[in-house]
Amino acid sequence: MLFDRFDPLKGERLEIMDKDGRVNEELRPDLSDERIKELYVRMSVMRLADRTALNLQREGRMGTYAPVYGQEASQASAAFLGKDDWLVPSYRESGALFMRGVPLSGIYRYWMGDERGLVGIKDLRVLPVEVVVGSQPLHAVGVSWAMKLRGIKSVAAVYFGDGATSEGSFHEAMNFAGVFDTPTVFICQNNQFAISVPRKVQTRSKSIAQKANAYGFKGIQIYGNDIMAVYAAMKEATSDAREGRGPRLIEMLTYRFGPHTTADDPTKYRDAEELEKNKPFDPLIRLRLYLSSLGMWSEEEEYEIMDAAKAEVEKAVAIAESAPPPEPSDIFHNTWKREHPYLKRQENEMLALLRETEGGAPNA
Amino acid sequence: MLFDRFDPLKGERLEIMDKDGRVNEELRPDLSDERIKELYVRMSVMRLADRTALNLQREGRMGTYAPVYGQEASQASAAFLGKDDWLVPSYRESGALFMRGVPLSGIYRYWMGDERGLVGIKDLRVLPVEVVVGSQPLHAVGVSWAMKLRGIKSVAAVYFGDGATSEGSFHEAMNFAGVFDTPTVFICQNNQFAISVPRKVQTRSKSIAQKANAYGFKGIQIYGNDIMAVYAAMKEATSDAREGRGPRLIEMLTYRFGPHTTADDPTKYRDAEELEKNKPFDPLIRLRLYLSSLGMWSEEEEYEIMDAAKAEVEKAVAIAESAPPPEPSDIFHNTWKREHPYLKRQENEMLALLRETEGGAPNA
Amino acid sequence: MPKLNIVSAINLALDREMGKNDKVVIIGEDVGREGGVFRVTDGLQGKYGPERVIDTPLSEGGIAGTALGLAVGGLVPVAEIQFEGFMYLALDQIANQMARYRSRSRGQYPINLVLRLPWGGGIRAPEHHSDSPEAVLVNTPGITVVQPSNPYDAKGLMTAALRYGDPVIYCEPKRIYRAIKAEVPDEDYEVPIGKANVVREGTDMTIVAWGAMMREALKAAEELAADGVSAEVIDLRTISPMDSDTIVSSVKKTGRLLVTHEAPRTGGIGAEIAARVYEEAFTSLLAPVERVTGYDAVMPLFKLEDYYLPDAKKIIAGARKMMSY
Amino acid sequence: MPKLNIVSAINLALDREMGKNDKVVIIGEDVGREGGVFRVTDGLQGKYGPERVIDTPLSEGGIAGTALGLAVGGLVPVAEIQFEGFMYLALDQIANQMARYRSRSRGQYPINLVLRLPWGGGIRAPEHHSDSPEAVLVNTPGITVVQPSNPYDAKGLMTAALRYGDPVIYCEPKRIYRAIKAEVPDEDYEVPIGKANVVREGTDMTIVAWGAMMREALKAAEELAADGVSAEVIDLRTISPMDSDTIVSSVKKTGRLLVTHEAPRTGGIGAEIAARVYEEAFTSLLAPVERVTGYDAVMPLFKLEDYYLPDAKKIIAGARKMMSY
Ligand SMILES: Cc1ncc(C[n+]2csc(CCOP(=O)(O)OP(=O)(O)O)c2C)c(N)n1
Ligand SMILES: Cc1ncc(C[n+]2csc(CCOP(=O)(O)OP(=O)(O)O)c2C)c(N)n1
Ligand SMILES: [Mg+2]
Ligand SMILES: [Mg+2]
Repeated sequence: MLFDRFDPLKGERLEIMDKDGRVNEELRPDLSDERIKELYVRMSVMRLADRTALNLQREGRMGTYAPVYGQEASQASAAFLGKDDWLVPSYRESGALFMRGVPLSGIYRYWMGDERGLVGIKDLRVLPVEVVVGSQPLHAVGVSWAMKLRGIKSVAAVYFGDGATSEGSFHEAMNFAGVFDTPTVFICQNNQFAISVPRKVQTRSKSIAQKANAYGFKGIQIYGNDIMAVYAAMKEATSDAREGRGPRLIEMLTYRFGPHTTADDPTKYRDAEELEKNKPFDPLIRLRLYLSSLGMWSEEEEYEIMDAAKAEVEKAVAIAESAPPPEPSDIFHNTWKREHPYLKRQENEMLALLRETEGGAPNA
Repeated sequence: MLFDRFDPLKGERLEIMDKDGRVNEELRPDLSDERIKELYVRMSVMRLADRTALNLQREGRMGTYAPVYGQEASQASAAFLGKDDWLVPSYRESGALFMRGVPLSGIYRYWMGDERGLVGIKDLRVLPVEVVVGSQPLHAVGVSWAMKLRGIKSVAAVYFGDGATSEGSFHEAMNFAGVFDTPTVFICQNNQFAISVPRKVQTRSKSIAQKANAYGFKGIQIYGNDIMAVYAAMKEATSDAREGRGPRLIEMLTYRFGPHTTADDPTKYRDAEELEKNKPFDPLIRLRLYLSSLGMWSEEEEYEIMDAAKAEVEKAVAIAESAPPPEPSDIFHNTWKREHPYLKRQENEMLALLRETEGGAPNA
Repeated sequence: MPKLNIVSAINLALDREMGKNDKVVIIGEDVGREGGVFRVTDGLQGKYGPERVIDTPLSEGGIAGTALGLAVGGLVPVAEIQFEGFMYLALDQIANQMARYRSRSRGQYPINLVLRLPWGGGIRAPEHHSDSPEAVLVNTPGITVVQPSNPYDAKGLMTAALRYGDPVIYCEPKRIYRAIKAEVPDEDYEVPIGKANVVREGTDMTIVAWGAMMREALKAAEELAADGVSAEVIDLRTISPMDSDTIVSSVKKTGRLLVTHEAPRTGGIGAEIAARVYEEAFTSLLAPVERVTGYDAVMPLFKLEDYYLPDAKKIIAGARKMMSY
Repeated sequence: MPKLNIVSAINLALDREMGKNDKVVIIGEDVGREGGVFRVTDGLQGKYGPERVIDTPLSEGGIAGTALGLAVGGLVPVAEIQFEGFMYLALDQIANQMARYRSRSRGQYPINLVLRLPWGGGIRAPEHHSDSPEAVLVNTPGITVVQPSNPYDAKGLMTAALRYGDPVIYCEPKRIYRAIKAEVPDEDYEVPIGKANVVREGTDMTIVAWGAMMREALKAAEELAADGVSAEVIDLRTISPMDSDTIVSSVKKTGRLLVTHEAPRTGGIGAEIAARVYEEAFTSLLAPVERVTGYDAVMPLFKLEDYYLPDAKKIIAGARKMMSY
């Protein structure tokens, strides 16, 4: 009953494994050390994959990309969803998608400007990447409401940032979830920034977790860099929601180490010191310290982990980059189910021009 | 410090004068009995004016109208604003406008389908009637923010219903008010219904007042049919806001005795019993009982009050109905500040047609 | 065959489809116990229960956004926005979400839903209750927009919309909700989405209208006939993607085109129809296309509403202007 | 005279007006310390303080709605919506509120504000960052919409907008934010709102464009000239209410009209311009109006963006088609 015990209105928050890898035994969840090790390895791959995306963008091989650096433990929450649960991401969930099993190559391909990168997500019950801040919580409420109405035990977990909580659509989603008691888990990764705007300018409430109270359900604030807290909160929230005990809000306190996106220069608005002050809270460091205290991690092993990660990531890059580019005609075939004559004429117009000009994309 | 003493999170609410006209002396505000008498008289006129509007609509002399029957004490809150304060109404604030000094004839004229009914409201710092549910709280935040930025001590009081709290724009307004600490007083008249939808379907939170907590400022739930509670809460809220202690939310619990609007048939969704059960809580009855216990009210006096009210209301109807109808050309002169050639051509087109067809409105 | 008005025809379509397909659910403000402020969903909650006909909180964004989610979750939501003027509050969900979900997911998540919106002026209603904001939808690829002008089409278009496989905005001409009664078959039929309907044949000009303006167009055509002018009248029915081919064929025959709609002239659908007809029937046109529309001004409160709205008289004036060009 | 790009020109206009008029305040996401994601408000918070250049919570409705309130309260807000695709979230406040406030209050509450929106495609951005949703605004009486195509106009239109007295949507062609440098006078001047600009004279056809498409139009005109086709190029500048008279005069001279815009063809501004020109220059037209536009499909992610967007090549193809009609 973590949600009752840690009352955000009283300023309480859940932390189980601290930054030095020490565990509060009383709160320790049923997460085996093997599983933790495994999570550490996947989170390490996630970090490398993320850094690689940044580099690809810098080299002009990828478009704008929103890194997850620093938020790996929060993103790993996706690993704690059931097979039948739904994952509803924003643009900053490459790590969550990766943990859910979306191929890295597909994620890359999407950010390389090709919608087809995400083909296959339906089988994983993952919804498409949402770019409009705050619009996807309503989809999560809707899909989980459908599950409830259809008598299917399945939860929708929706990811969004601290900034998203200022949008009207966040409010509407929370309110519908409360009224219809939908099995929705709202996951706010509070990474302290919405681009340049700090958390305290987003809202004057002390926590984001306490906002759940305004909708008649429970919220909890946890340290989102602590994978044990993430696991424990996810477990309780998903089982509460799944069993009809209502929606839940989890505020995961974390910190965005990187830029907002590759298009952003955080030195413009963030002091170097602030960043440095947060670095010791890195979600991977504490895992390393914990595992190493158990003799389950060493510098040498780290090299092996990184080598394997590198191979995995490089392969994904290769797959993504060798995918054939979409046909220009694709523009015309994905908007409507049916063919429409006036659009068909536009397609023919474009194809005729391409033939005339020998196929090159006009501005390419 | 009523806002601290009555904590909506603990289910507390403020009532000072109960339905039998008995006053909790400990909480009695500095409202003289003469002032109360005066308020009683104005609220009686308000009620008659309201019923008259309904009748006018039934006779085809007015358009759709949203009555305030049952909400007279909440509406009278407008009387407790300062001269320099702003009043930001929804469509159900005919009573509040009346208390503010907007001529009844103008209010009627507006609901008779003529925008010019509201000419003059600017001098009273009243904003136009807002029909889109939930859109005006942002205007109130904006105008009070302007006051704050300009260093003017002035509060904006915004009126809306329980249903309005479900709109995203309500959330956005509350959130901006919290972040920028604007001198805004949010007044929710919780009349238990949004057309047919009962309060419990609007939101699952126990009170609306407690929602203020999600935005980092204070809210209070009061009995909105108790003019003393209305006065006390308004006094504290406006002085807090005016003095820079932040925005405030007042939830006024009341009950809509009438239909939603003249277009509505409440028997479709509301039991007669429920209505009957609420009738004893009438805001005027308790005032009558209170004043009569002081010897300040009698049946005979009531006749006098009603005669004067009738004269006042009839005069307003006469003024409204004798106002000349707007010129058809008015359509073209109120949208933009400047004249635009293409619109001018449309005006000429219409005028030519009117001349041809001898002036009758096409469908009139 | 029973004679029904538009309200009852839509109700019947919903009722029949709900009986056939238990995935169909209705959500919106006041749609349940109240049966909708216009009574379009009257009786359906009683028949199908509060789990299939669901009153929601007062939030257009919430209604549209959860409808999308419900569709992703395998249901077929029929969501009501109470008046067209409040569509803007749901427009992110309509234009940025529903319209793009097929494309964004490369077809993995088709969104099969219907968004119902009472539409248009002429009922002496308050501000925002009399608008015709279809232009924004027409410039939004991925959204299908229909509007019936009579009870038969109302049922058939709704039935088709419920099975369409793409999000359909179903605009309901509230001015004629109860004004027309017509025979409406109880059995299953669809009025095809994407097809305009030549309602009256003629040789001198083509009049295109939809929704409540159809009544005015037909009235005008009759008066014109008395004057010896033969007008062909086309009911657009599907506003987007529109069937301009039917219009173009007609104009090739008649040589003149008048389009009428309640929305402001500038940027209205009349412009699009005109542009397409010029593109494809340039040499057939004997006079410029005439647009008989709402004016480029804020729709006034109802004292002036009748002056603002186009009607048969204005159509006739426009028609005469074309004939004497 | 200093040579500035569009970003700096807008910044200069804001700076100068803020210096002159202490009622001008800037609000929006990241407009303060960050100076805007495109740096349009760079340095202004440092100069005028955090009470005049204000970072807001992430809420487009909140920004637009409080901007209206600030205007009622006597300030002149310049509010930024970070990308055009998020305008829908503010559309109730734009179309139902700002556009109608003058009419609703019969002139008692004019709304003097500027809403800035980076506009259009071509920057390889994520979804929703490349759209051109101007059509909805053009069908909304009461809203004034401008879009500069060069640094000089950028400053002059902004200065005019800040003093206009009605709400002005100021669309910023983000593709050419930094692509063009030109001389921009430091002194006070206004580019008149409501006036199109004949940028290049010609005799064979008229090309109408605005914003980033102006560059393509001019490129096309040059290539066409080499081919012996003389194109007159008009920069619309004010999209609503538009100056069709300038276009009509031009077409009366040239006999042909091509309109180009990034938004989808159907229901786009090209249709309106075509409809008006036919209304007023019917007999002058030698060929149907050609629309070179985005397609009626969801704007694809950037791998196909260049195929989707209109450009000089497509304009030339359209022009040739007209010439050989
Ligand atoms: C509705 C909307 N407004 C603005 C933007 C531009 N934008 C993209 S991300 C972002 C900040 C989001 O902050 P937050 O919700 O905290 O998520 P984070 O990026 O920190 O993960 C902004 C303003 C957008 N994508 N959508
Ligand atoms: C945005 C919007 N949606 C729907 C409506 C139609 N409508 C008018 S009043 C109303 C109910 C409002 O309920 P509440 O906020 O409780 O105020 P009340 O009418 O009870 O005073 C509805 C749904 C509207 N005017 N605006
Ligand atoms: Mg954030
Ligand atoms: Mg209510």
